[in-house]
Amino acid sequence: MNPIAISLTASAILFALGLFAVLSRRNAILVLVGIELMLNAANLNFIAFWRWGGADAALSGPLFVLFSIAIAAAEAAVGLAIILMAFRHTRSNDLNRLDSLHG
Amino acid sequence: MKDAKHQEPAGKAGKWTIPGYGLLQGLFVSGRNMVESYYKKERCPVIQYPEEKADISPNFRNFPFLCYDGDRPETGLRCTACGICEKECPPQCIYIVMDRDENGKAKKRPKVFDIDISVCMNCGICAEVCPFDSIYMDGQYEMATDDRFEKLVLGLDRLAKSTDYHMQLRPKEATAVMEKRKAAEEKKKAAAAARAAKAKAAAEKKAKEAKEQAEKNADDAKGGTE
Amino acid sequence: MISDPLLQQSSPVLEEGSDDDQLLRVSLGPQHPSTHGVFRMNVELDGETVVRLKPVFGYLHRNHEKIAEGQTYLSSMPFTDRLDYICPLTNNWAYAHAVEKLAGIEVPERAEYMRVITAELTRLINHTAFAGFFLGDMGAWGSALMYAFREREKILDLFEDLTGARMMSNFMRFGGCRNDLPDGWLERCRALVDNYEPFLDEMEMFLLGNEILIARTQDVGQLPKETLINGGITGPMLRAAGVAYDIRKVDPYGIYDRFDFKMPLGEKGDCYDRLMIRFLEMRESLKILKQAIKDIPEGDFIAPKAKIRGFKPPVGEAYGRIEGPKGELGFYLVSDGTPQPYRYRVRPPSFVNLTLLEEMCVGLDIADVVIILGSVDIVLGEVDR
Amino acid sequence: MIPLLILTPAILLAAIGAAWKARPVHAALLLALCLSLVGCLYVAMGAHFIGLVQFSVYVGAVAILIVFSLLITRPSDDDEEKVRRMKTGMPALACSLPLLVMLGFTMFKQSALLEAPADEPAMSLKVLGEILFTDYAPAVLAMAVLLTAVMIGAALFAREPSKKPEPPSDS
Amino acid sequence: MMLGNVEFEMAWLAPEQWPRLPQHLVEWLVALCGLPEWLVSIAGWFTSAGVVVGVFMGLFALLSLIERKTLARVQNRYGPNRAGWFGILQPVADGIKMLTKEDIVPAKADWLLHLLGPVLIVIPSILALGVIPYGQDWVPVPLELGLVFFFAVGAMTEIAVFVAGWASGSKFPMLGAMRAISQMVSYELPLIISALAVVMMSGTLSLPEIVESQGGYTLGFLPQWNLFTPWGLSAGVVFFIACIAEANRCPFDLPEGESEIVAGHMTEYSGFKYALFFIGEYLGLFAISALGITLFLGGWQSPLPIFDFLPSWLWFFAKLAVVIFIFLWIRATFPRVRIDQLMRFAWLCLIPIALLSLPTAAIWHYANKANNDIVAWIATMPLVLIPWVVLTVLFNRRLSPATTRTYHFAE
Repeated sequence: MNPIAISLTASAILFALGLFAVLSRRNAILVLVGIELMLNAANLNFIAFWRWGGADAALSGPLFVLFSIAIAAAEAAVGLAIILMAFRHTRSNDLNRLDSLHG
Repeated sequence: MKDAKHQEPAGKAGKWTIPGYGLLQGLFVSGRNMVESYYKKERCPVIQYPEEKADISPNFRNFPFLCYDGDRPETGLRCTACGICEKECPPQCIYIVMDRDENGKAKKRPKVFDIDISVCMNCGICAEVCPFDSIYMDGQYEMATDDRFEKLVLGLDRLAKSTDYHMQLRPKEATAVMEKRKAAEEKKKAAAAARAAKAKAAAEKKAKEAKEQAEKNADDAKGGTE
Repeated sequence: MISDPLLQQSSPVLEEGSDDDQLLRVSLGPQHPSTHGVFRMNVELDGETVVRLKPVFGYLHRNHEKIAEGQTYLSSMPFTDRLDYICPLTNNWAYAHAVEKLAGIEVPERAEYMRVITAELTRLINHTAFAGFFLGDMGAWGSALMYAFREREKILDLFEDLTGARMMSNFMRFGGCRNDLPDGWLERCRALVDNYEPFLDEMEMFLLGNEILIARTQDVGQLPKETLINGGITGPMLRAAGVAYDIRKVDPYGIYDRFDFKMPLGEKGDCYDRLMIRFLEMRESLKILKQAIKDIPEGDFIAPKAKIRGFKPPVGEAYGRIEGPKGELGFYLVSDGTPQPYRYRVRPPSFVNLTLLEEMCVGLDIADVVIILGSVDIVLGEVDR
Repeated sequence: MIPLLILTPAILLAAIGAAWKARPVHAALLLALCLSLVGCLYVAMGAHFIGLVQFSVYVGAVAILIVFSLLITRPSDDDEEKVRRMKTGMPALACSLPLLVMLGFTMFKQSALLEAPADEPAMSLKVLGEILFTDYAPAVLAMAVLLTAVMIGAALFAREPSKKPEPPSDS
Repeated sequence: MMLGNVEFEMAWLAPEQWPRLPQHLVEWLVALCGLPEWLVSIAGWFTSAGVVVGVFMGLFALLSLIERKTLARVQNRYGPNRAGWFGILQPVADGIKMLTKEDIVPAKADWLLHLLGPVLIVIPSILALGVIPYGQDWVPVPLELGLVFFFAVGAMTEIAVFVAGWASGSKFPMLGAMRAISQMVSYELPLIISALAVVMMSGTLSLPEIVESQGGYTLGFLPQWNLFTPWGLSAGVVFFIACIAEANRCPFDLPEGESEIVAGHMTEYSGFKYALFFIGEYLGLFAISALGITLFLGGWQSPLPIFDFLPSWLWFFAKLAVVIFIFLWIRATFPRVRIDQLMRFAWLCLIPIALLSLPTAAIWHYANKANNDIVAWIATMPLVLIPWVVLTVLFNRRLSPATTRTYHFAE
């Protein structure tokens, strides 16, 4: 097995784990954990393709990852802020309880 | 109460301050204290205890002791076991048993005189209330031991200290007490002499009366027989 | 949700309300670095903000009042030293003052001056140490405390020479003081008083302009005047809020009406004013001390008729109060003619001043609670008695 | 190759923990571990800068944020989470397993991927910076705007309604 | 297999090379034994790392004593002076005490994380110390991305503090951990932004190159350190304040604010784990001060050209001593700030000033390109002074300084 296959497999499993976490968790913050896992699976692919996918003078792989990381940070910040807002309303961060549009 | 109010600014500087000025002032004070602590005794007044010792004031009081006259505590103890100190002692750390002879008659001498100095709070009230100038406050302070019952409950053997010790410890107080006692002694002696004279006179009188009585009796007897 | 059974048990308030699950219940004390002894506060926090605060007293209860009712009047004197152990001489005076009122004893002139001198020195000790403790509560690493103690030691040296003990002085007697001033004591006292101003200048330079201290203390722990008066608050804490109430002025005892001194008053009554008022009061105390040292007459240090042994006041009751460094310190005595008081009650300023703690703290940070407690200036020996 | 073989199992184990652990704080900490290992993997692959950025952003900011919000919201008990997992776990598994199979299938169908690896490409920081601020300048600008907006927005969202009472007005 | 071959050189004995002497000697000895080349270099790496760790552990022991002595002197005391000559053995005594104390793990604690907390605090500090240029020829790991590495590794400390606080399963540690996280996250920003100004000016992330860019003297005696430029002054002050907060030192020692939350995240620790926190704290202090020296105080550059004959690493450690002394001095003087003030200070005061130092640096750069120092100073000084003017106004408006409150006196 060559390295790219290994990293792609790992990335696929990571993505599936992230999806599993997103679907199975009921705590909103832990859903965010799953989302981070999925994002990282994608990033891992970018780096792996850059590394073993042939010459890439434009460095588009790492740059994409850079932007992706920045967006992930923004997403986490906004997501957590929203979760905190919702938490203040419902006194819980259980997604099942966040089913009505008015607080 | 008049309500004459007037305003007075508390600080010395002008009205506006630059943020950080107060912090720099603080740093200046602490820095000066640090530097001066190296060469000014006043800025480093620490006394490194076991090697150096602070000057203890002669008035310093710690735990009580019992005074005795003469050389031997067995005989010279001033304490009469009256129990006033025992009663007045706020934490009740004094325990006295009067010495009694075979007939149960009080000997005016303590058989047991214990002070539990782990309870004693050094207030000095015992010394103040003692009418016999017997109990005084000691100035010794290095008394730490490892045995609470054997070594911190002082018995007569460790409490009794000579008048010389008292004189050395607090010369002023001891001299005053000495003079007072001497005066009292003399007064007592004089009183005793007076009493002796009086007793003598009384005895003489009694003897005289007895003699007279005897004479009278003899006369009566004489008359009776007649 | 409450995990600590003790917490649950000691403050029933904690159980009410269902949306309080998110509050963090913390027991500050009895073992905590900044509760000035063994004081305890059951605090409910929302984040770091105090929502409720319940003080728990009594960890240092020593049954002082009941013990005093089983003892002679004199025997209680050394126990008063241990009420507010920072300033024993004012405690002595308050008790002696009450007993003198009860028995109608006159105090000789010299003894009054001696009392004023020792009491004002005690005020210096208390306020200086307060500044140190206060900064300690604020997290300064003890420098202010050490400077305060450096000067306090000098006053304690004087006390040791005068009373025989540095802290547990047991000095006042009914009708005067226990002993006369030792030789040269007044000169030493004068030198100390003269050297105290530079120290105060240094302390003020060290503390009062400090921006961090200003930010920490200003607008923290202030209450309306009415609340303070209703709560029975006395002492520097009340004067910091601008209420002119000082027993030395409003109900002069001893010979305080002879001295020229002023009563500093604050504006807002926050922690900063409380600190500042104490600094200003120390300057006033120095003024009193200078006058007293100058004017002290020769004479008896105790009334010649005063009885040490077998003291029995007439039947009656009396409340003697003085302005202690922490506030109004009063002793209430009822005599039934026996050598023991029938009723003996202390009005401790620390305890009364502490009663408004929750009102001062709610809505502020946990860090503010600590400095507010410090600014009240309590001594647990007096709070719990 | 060796770092890859060591790191990928570790990453996957940490990820399994992050997805499975009942205790929320454990899950968050395992996420931090997983992400930092991914960062190590980037460094091992030669993308040093990306690895360090991953480390400081994910471990230093995202994981901390998650952990901090966990602390603030104080999540429900572990038992509750476990009970619910029985209800939601199976459907989740039913969704994610087919995805995994599909991904694997597509991946191994691309036989080109299974060829020998290319040489290690060079990544100089200077070049990266130059490309970032020339070719990708609009993207950088957009990112800057986004991040600023996010910072302000998150601060507004998360702002606590002011609870401190006004200092008593005392005349 | 290639055998190692290292010749002994007399140049190793020059004072400049002393810190690397052990590494050279080990390499030489290993090569003498006829071991392969890769083993020689591994031995060299380990020795080099060992020197750094050894030097800083020694400095840690020394600092723990000097800190107590300095604080004691500020407080008019002597400080520890019983163990050995002038208390020199006090760290040893402390170590023995710490090692022999019982290690208590609370019943509610998560034992694994409880153990990991202190360990995780020490590791990043040691790692961060590896990339600092201590001397002209003494850079343990000359990383191209040194600065990024430093901050990336530093990010681990936050997690470690959280782990320690959370795993204790108690309330004060939890409060301490929350304080620590919010403080460190807030102060990392000004720290990085002010470092960014330096990166901008020297155009590199490599720490040795940053130091070299500060070489040279204006007018032959004024060192061209970053601190002595307008942008460097404002960035340097911000960096210093943020440094204090990152290292959890007074007046920003809220996470362990002992008068409020007992000891913060360390409350439930005892014995050697507790000692590890101190090691981590002091090593972190060294690391962050070393970074500050590297960025703003010219690293190993000597302050005056006539002192160039002294070995460069000596200058570095002299500067370290001065910076650490200032830390101690501040600790002995200031009270602690409150958490909301701390956050407000970071977000409303430090970050704007740090951000302002970036345009200042840019202006300085272009003005200096025109080779006109005076114009550069005139152009940049307003930008440096504006924050202080604004601060003065705000401070005097918001709070009444000691000088403006009025107190009445009643007769």
